[in-house]
Amino acid sequence: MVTEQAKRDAAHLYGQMLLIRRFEEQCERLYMDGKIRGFLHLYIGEEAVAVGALSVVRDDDYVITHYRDHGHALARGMSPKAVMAELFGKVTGASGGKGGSMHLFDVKKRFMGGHAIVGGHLPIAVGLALAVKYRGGDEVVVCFFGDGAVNQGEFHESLNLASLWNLPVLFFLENNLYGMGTHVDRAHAGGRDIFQSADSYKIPAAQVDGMDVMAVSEATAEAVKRVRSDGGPVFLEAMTYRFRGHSVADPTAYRDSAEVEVWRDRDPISLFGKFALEQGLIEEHTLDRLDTVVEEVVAEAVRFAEESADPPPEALYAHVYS
Amino acid sequence: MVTEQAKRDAAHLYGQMLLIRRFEEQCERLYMDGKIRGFLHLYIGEEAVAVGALSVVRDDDYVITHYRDHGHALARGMSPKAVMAELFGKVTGASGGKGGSMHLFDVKKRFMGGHAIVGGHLPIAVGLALAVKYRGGDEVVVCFFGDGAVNQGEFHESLNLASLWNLPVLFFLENNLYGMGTHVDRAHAGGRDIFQSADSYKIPAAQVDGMDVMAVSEATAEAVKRVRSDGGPVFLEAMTYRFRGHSVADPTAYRDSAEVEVWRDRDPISLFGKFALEQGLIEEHTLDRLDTVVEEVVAEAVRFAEESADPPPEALYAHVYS
Amino acid sequence: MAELTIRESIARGLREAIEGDDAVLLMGEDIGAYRGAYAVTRGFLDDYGPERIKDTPISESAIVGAAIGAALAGLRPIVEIMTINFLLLGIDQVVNHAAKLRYMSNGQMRVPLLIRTVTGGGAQLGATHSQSLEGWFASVPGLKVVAPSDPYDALGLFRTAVTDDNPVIFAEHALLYGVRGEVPDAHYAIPFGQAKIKRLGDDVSLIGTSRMVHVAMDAADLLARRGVEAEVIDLRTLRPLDTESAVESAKKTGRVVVIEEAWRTGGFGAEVASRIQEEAFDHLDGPVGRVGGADVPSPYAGKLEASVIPSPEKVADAVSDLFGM
Amino acid sequence: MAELTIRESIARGLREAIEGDDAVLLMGEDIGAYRGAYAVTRGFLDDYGPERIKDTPISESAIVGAAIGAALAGLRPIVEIMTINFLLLGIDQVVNHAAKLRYMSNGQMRVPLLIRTVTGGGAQLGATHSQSLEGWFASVPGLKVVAPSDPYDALGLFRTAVTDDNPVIFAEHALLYGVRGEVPDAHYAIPFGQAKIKRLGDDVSLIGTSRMVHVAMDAADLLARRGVEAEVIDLRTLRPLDTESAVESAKKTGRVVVIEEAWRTGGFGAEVASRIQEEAFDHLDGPVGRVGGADVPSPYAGKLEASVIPSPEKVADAVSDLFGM
Ligand SMILES: Cc1ncc(C[n+]2csc(CCOP(=O)(O)OP(=O)(O)O)c2C)c(N)n1
Ligand SMILES: Cc1ncc(C[n+]2csc(CCOP(=O)(O)OP(=O)(O)O)c2C)c(N)n1
Ligand SMILES: [Mg+2]
Ligand SMILES: [Mg+2]
Repeated sequence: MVTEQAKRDAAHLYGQMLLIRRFEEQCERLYMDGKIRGFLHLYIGEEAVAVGALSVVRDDDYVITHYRDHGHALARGMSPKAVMAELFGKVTGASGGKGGSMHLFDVKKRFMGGHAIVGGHLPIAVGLALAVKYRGGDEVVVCFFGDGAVNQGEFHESLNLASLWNLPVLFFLENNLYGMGTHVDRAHAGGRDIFQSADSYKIPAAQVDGMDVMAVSEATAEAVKRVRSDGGPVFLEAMTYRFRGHSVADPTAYRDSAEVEVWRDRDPISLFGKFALEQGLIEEHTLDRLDTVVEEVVAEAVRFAEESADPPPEALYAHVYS
Repeated sequence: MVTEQAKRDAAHLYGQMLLIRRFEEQCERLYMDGKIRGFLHLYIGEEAVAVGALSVVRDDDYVITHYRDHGHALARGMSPKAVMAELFGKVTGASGGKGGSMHLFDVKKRFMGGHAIVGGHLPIAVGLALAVKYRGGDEVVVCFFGDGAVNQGEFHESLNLASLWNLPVLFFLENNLYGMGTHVDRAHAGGRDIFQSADSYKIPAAQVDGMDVMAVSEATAEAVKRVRSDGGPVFLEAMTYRFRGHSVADPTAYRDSAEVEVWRDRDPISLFGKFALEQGLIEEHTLDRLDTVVEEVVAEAVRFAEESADPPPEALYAHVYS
Repeated sequence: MAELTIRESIARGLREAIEGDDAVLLMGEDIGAYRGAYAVTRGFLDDYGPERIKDTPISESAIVGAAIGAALAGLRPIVEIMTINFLLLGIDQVVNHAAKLRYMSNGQMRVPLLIRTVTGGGAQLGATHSQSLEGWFASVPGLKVVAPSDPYDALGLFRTAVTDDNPVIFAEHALLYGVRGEVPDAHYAIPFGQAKIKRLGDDVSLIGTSRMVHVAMDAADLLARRGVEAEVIDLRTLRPLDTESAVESAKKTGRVVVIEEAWRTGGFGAEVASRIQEEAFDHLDGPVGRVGGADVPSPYAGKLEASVIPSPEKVADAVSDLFGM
Repeated sequence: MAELTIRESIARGLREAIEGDDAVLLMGEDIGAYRGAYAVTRGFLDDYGPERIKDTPISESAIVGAAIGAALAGLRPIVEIMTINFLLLGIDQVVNHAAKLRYMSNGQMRVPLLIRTVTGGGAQLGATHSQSLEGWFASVPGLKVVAPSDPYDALGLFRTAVTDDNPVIFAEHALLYGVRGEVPDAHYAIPFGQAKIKRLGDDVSLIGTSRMVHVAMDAADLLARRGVEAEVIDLRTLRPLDTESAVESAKKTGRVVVIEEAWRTGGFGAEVASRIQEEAFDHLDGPVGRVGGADVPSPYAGKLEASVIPSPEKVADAVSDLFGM
């Protein structure tokens, strides 16, 4: 029996993934047009991870991530307008145009960034969790990072500290097999099943198919539940893949198209669409409607960004200090 | 049947341990007299580790260690005179008086320091091993460090890199249960059997009784053999204890005397003395002779240090650059 | 009024902060069971317990980073980094995270993080343990940097640091912990960015912070014997920097020597000197002089090390060399 | 004679080094399979193989540390740190190890380590990716710091860097890789510590390195239209620093503006300015001016970011403000 709730959930998951996909496809074009500048790292192919994971966390849980952050920002419910305006460097942007693609923030939504130093936000996540525990709260800190970050010293220091102090962090590894052009097998001595390393910190760990949004959402729900009840850290690794280059400037010469094809065949959006149709969780017309809605939302975001103003000159010296 | 070689070896091990012990007891007094300044970290209690380990490495193997380095320096065969003169800050010192207790070097003996930033020499050890491998040599790099260093990010980065590139390093952990006043249980989430963490880097690892010089020397011989034959890293953990404070300024309020007593009962020098006597590896008169010899060596070192000159003023700007 | 050492005055400030605000917690290596490498937090673990006084592993990056996270979530962490030399292991967190998050988030975030650390040489600890790196932090927008020279200032500035909503580096000189001075019982605080005139004089201005203020005072005594009246200015904070007071003194005396313990080349003293000549050029009788640490890694040997650090004699000599007085 | 970009000239230097000395190997993130974040090492992996061109994990501290170790054992590693911002994660290795080992070992050790890294802003990469931190390294005794502005210098200085037995930071500006210029086919090298006069002029001296030399040249054009003849000095290396050339020019023109991309406060420009006023005071018509980066974390938005970095207009304005010309 398919419940109405299950249908709503499915539509939500599908819609979110599609939003991220279309939003970023649009970003890609806008980058070519010179409307978006700097670095642009697309999440295309990995949508199931952020969407699945963030579908089961509470509004008062903290979310923090690395520089490949559009997916998490949108899945967290940040305004597509504010995100797009940020990418345009406009005053209406999520960070007033001062952060850019890698530095999205929405503190009201407890979306704590967008951090561009690989590994740098892991200790910060631990500190957020320290504050939660110190106050006796039951919020969870969900911290996303990539397989490349695993080899930074701060990964080690952060896992150790979180476990030692029993802090409520969900370390969420997005293992897309590459850090820029470096395959995980050429970067991590422990091999590609990185979740096994959590053991030496006495952190419970699991691995999940990152192309399967339902699997991600279930695994995350379980992990979050465990963090919330035990108070201590949990490690979750989602196996995923980015369909695009590291950034839009990357011609991806380091991987062959056969590998890309294998993963593209597991496109999380079409996989889930097919599954949901089969299971009666979603209907064709809902897919069509979501398509239209998403397209409109993206168009609206672009329009908003286009029409917004540049930050005024006096913004330069604002917020250096409180 | 006790061979002459075994007797010579036993006398060597005993003599070396005793030398370190007496040398440092003298240092302690000289520090109180103001002859030695700065920080002074004594190795007393841990002698079996450096002596056992370095008794089985080759002259062309590299040795590198942390700031608690007198034991390693002497066990490596560095001149007690040069070490003492260094502690006095004299021009005849191992580092011309410019390094001090924490920064002893004897590059001719491939003793690569004496490093005072906790964890900082681990990547350097990896680099020495990289050079060995690059050149196709079969030297081993023996890298000593403490349980406190294990929680530094560089520990993680170094083990990962050494394993990934299959480099000939012996990571030699001196687990004396404390980093300054912090017990390993309050610093390392994985618990005090730290060698188990090597597993997640795919580095073979073992643990040895660090108060038993024979056990250390055997375990090290095996480890070094493995490094030399496989070319890749091995991890060895010696369980040991420092009888003195972290530095001579430390009143050790953080540990109780019962704990200290338990370990003192396992004093590596008396343990080995007793064992060697029982086994006929050593005779009473040899112990007496070693006592006398060591005392004379230490006295000679002090005399040498006392009589040596301060570095001349022009030493200040020497060796900033080549 | 009580006579306190700098160590005691900072301990008092810490106790007030802990007792006055539940959001304050202390983190650092060996601040608890070991009672602090420089004994500042002696007794704290017993008095406030392990939730407030957190001994950490030796993980400078994670310590600073975790404190940033805690600050973002509304706590007011006070971190002790054993010495500023070790802060190099956490400097990415300070510079790329703490200093920038407020700005990059367009004011959504604040990072009320206080990092106490020990600076300076002179104790024969060798090159890796004797640096004065606070000037680097003072060049980073988003940070504030404090370097007090006496117990009164230490406590007054500490109180300001503790309530500041920005990341503050509080640099305590290893050799000054025992310096004694009068500290009022009544509450007071010293705002950042206000230099203090430690001695009035008309002939030459000696400007510094932290231990160099003591060197300047001793140099002033030496100079007085030659009939030269030096004015001594303690900048107290490097960022914000009280350029105005420095410039005012420069205009009055027409002669300035900036003193710093950091390496002379590229030290923050160059910033101070540059600003003074920029703003007081027409009032100067000669160039703004600098006496700084020798441009070498600090040697262990006592006499060598002594020759690295600015001394009253060197300062007095600089005054005669520069201004013929 | 060939026309090369800076990217090409550095690549040539690297190839020469690799081909000329077996002890040279390259290490860094994504220098191999990815062909270099800034494409300097494009083709290297194919040409020299993975033993010479080593892709590393993202572990800046271990990368620098391992290179130090390799250098101690007699190799001549060349490290690429993707940008100078990330070098903060390895700065302890640079400052507390590479820079000090020779000194602390009383000359027993040498660290022939070359660290290439990318500096500067202007590409809208935001606050964490746009810093110019080379000045910090230039303040550390034991290090050398190079910051070239054109292909000729880049190659000439690179050749010197590669044969230097000390740790060298070679700072390549992100926006200069495409700059073209003539590079002789015949071998040449440029010693460290020799500034180059890029333009002769009698009225004012503009002094900088790296991209700021281009800004200075453009400013000189603007000034020329006003009848002001600027001399432009490219310091080329920050350490050793060619104070003499700067001072000589200052003595000639009597007016100086130092230009730097780093934050103005505490930037290395203050050192340059201080030295000039110390040594040329009596020849100066006014204070040594400084135009530096705005004291803010670098914003992403294009126009805001443009207002952070010194521009020819700002330099020309500074000249008129300071010297009324
Ligand atoms: C400290 C640091 N080093 C290097 C970089 C450059 N860099 C940016 S992203 C990246 C790869 C990160 O890979 P991963 O963590 O797997 O994330 P992914 O891009 O795959 O999502 C690198 C090397 C950086 N931003 N920070
Ligand atoms: C990066 C860094 N942080 C802190 C210190 C101060 N410190 C010196 S020794 C030490 C404890 C090290 O403990 P461990 O590694 O177990 O060695 P042990 O003293 O027990 O031999 C600390 C915290 C330092 N020297 N370097
Ligand atoms: Mg990845
Ligand atoms: Mg220990």
